[in-house]
Amino acid sequence: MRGLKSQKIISPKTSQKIMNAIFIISGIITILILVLILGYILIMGLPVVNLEFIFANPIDSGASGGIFQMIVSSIYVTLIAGIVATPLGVGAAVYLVEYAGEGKITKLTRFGAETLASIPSIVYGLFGLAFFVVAIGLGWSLLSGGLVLAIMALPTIFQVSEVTISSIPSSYREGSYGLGATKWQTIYRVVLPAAIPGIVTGVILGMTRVISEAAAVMFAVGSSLSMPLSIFDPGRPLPLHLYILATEGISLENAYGTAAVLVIIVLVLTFVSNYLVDKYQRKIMGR
Amino acid sequence: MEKNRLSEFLIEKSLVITAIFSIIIILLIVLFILMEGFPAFEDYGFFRFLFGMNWAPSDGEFGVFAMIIGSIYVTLLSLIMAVPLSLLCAIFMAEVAPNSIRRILKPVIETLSGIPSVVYGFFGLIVLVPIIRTNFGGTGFSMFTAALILTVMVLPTIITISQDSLRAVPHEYREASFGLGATNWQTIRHVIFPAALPGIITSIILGMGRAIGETLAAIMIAGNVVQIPGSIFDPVRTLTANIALEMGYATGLHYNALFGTAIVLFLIIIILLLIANYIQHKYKVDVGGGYL
Amino acid sequence: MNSEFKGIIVIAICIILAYLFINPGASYERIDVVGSTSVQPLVEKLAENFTSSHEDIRIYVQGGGSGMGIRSTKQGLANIGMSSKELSSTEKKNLTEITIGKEGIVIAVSNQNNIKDLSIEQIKNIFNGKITNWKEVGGNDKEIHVITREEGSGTRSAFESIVMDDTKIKDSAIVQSSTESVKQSVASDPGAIGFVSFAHMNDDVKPISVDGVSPSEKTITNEEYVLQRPFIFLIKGEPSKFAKEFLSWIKSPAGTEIIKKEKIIPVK
Amino acid sequence: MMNRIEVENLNVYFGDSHILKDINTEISKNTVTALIGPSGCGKSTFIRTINRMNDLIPSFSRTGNVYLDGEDVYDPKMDVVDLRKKVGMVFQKPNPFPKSIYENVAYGLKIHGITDDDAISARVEESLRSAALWDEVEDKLDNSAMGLSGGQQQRLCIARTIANNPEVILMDEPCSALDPISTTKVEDLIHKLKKDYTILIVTHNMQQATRVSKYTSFFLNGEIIESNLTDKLFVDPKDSKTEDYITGRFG
Repeated sequence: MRGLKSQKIISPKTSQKIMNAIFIISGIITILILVLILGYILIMGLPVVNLEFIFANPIDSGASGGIFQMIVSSIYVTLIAGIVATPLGVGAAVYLVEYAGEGKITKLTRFGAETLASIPSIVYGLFGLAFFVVAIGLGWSLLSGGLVLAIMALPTIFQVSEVTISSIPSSYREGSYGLGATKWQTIYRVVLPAAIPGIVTGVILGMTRVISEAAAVMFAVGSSLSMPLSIFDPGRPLPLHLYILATEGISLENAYGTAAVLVIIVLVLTFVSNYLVDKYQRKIMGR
Repeated sequence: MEKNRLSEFLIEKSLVITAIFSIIIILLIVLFILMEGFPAFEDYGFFRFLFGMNWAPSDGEFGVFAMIIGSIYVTLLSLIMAVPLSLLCAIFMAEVAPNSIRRILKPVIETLSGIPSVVYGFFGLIVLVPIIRTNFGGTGFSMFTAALILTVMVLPTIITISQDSLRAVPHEYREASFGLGATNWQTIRHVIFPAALPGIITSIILGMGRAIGETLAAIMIAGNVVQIPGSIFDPVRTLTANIALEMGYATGLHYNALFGTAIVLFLIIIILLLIANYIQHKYKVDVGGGYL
Repeated sequence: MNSEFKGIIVIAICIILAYLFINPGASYERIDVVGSTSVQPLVEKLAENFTSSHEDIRIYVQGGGSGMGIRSTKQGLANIGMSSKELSSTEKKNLTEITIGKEGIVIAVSNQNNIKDLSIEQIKNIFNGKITNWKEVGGNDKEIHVITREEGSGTRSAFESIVMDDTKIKDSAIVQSSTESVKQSVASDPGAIGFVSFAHMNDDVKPISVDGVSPSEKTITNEEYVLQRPFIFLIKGEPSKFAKEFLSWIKSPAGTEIIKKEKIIPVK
Repeated sequence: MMNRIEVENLNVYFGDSHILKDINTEISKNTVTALIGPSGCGKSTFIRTINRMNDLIPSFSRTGNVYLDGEDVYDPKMDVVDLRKKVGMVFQKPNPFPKSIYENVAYGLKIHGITDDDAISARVEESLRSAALWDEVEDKLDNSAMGLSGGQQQRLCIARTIANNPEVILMDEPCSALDPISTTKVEDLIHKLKKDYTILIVTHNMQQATRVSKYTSFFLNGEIIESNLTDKLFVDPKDSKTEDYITGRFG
């Protein structure tokens, strides 16, 4: 076994140092840009945010007073999206992984989810208006807005659930079948409980994705200022309130304040879902 | 046992329906947009609509060609800037950054894809536009400014998903490569990056989808001038901006023409998705039988 | 915590959630007002005051633009439509119009611009592209950047009908989708010129007097300042009892007081 | 017999758990040394300390020294890349790269800068022959390595390691995931390799230890209880704990 000499001009060691430096520099630049934007919002927005701003009702169309109605609208709309999209997304994922395998339906559903995920939110806005508000006759209401957001959250919940369920080791299923359990019993008693943390993460990610949507709900949710009493009343979720305050020049400070509140909600949701993913992965991988 | 087999059958069928639901919704969306948009093609003529250069609703001109070019230019320009930067950052986060930093940075970056686009729009309008105007002349509203903001908006999407697919590469490959005396960079270049390529391509597709679908931010800083831009510093109008801009005021044929714009946008996205799926299929690592 | 106990809790939560979501709340009369985003802030304040003295009525005001207001009223989705532009003959068909106020449109430039006055003719030639440099109208040597609103916006159509007569706004004009973004664009560019509604004016930008007449409540009321546009309510057929009550209240002293406070000129 | 590897009072910790305690041993050149002991006794950690694979684990820390041909492996001046070039490793679960068979074996050569294709393909053939895999893959070198059976994949990993021309080969329970036929193929291979390489093999299988190794060390709870010629250790073990283990009374 005679040794062969390296003909490369730059030795692997130096190229390693160079590339390492490039990664670190580009990493820092990108993160600086992104944190700059986050800082811009929080610096411009936080002075306005205090307990009174969060729990008071808006006065003269949002120029002063708080944004309590908007937070309630956002919660309503996001919850509707979660409640409607979760069974659909998880059901589709269960069917694809457990029943369909690599059939035609699987390819079609995956392509369907991918397309849904890349439809621009303005097109969702038009559809929301034309379908939920007019055709089904739900009118301008939190329900119409919530249903539009449910469709937007569906691909995320579906894709994360599909990955989670397919990563459940098949030895779990064989164990259950071995004891004479039917397919659905196996799924219901073994697969789903094991996949719950992953699915919950998917639902949170889905909700985070839709909570900051303005264009999609613009024409469906009615953007009224008063406190919505039920899902059939119109409301004004936070991003839409932010859009109106900013573009109608009602109050730029309150607009940034609303943005800051929204960013904080998204930050909390994201940290929670990341924590869940870490805990869940460590449990599965036993790393 | 009869009851059991029946309930199994019912459950399976109901699950099929949930699976096909996403396809049903897409058909519904396409149906509604086609219904509202089709009159525009009928009265105004599909090719005249698609390749018409002049968009002036008040005197009945509905050519969207300039906007198609606008949308594609802005999206490509933003991807050219966003993809290299985000992949380098994704590799930094997945392979180079220590665990403690990664655990804090990852959620922060994910949060950024949750920021409403209106905020990016105003950030662009108040901060970027004046800078571009003073340094590059013109009005500051331009394809380049819009592409810059889209780059920043697309970074989190690409970084997060590429980083996940890099970290999903089985640890054994890393160990095997290190075991042969490969440096960290060689391991990334020859083993980890190729193995994570399908995931990375998906992240670029999603980033592209987000860029071409962006509306509220684009309206504020692209200038919305209906023209095929000469230089990257000329103002431009994207398809999405056109819809959002005039939807509030459109009536009659103008209203249908806006839905026609939505159909064109939809077609472009479907074509891009098909191309991307084809590439992903070609690059898919054929993990055959074997043990791994 | 055995499973029955957990089951009961889950069911209890569902019931509470369901009640919270579905209950229709106090029985009340609902009025939907839809339309122009520039009229929306004024009508929201009017609704705020009106509903505080009329507990049984809830008024939901939302934007979407004049076209949306016209379309929704025709489809019967909205009780009252809002428009900030004169309606064309087709748009007017079987809709009754009630003008509730008039708003001035101010020609605005950056505070660093030394121009104080422009004639209608000069403004027309700037916006249609004949005049391209500020020195042609007595300003310093700087390229003019025209900022306009999108096609169909009430402010723009009023501006076009009064100032542009037969000529068109030049194609290379920058289009902004709202009053605020026009104002921000003009404020940050010394060479820019744009039009902003009177109610939104603040010292970020400098108003220009037109043919010597500077915009103020007085000059708009007595129509000495020519650049103004109407705020119109649209009703289809016979308005409901509560809608009529709201409309008459707007014309009452209380209503006109609020309209004045919002720098809009009430119309009898 | 000159010593290839010397280990002086080596202690290894993961976080605060003490995995290896005061290890002192020598591994002589061109011999096969088996490391046996119950699972979790630290034998895998021991061989991963030699080629510093444990450096990948953040909570790893150690005291004491490991000398390869007289050089201290953990000396900061020692370049990890050169170390791992000299000390190849075969893992418990076969881990070929998701590349073709040819690419897998050529990988080590390419990353160390060898670009001459003929030299590479010659070395690839040489390595596959010495890994007793050439006849089975000769006509499908461009197929994906994933398509091979478990035994073939493990021999491919061995070929890939040999291609790097190492001096030492560490094997971490190489046959625990293989069927008996593939196991005998790997064992025959080890017999062929021992004239050129110093081999350390971690195994649960005591018969395997007797078949392939000249020396054997018995690990228990992070300590070496006894090291000796394989025949001696299995025929008359000095320490009672060794005797209990090899007679299968526990572990």
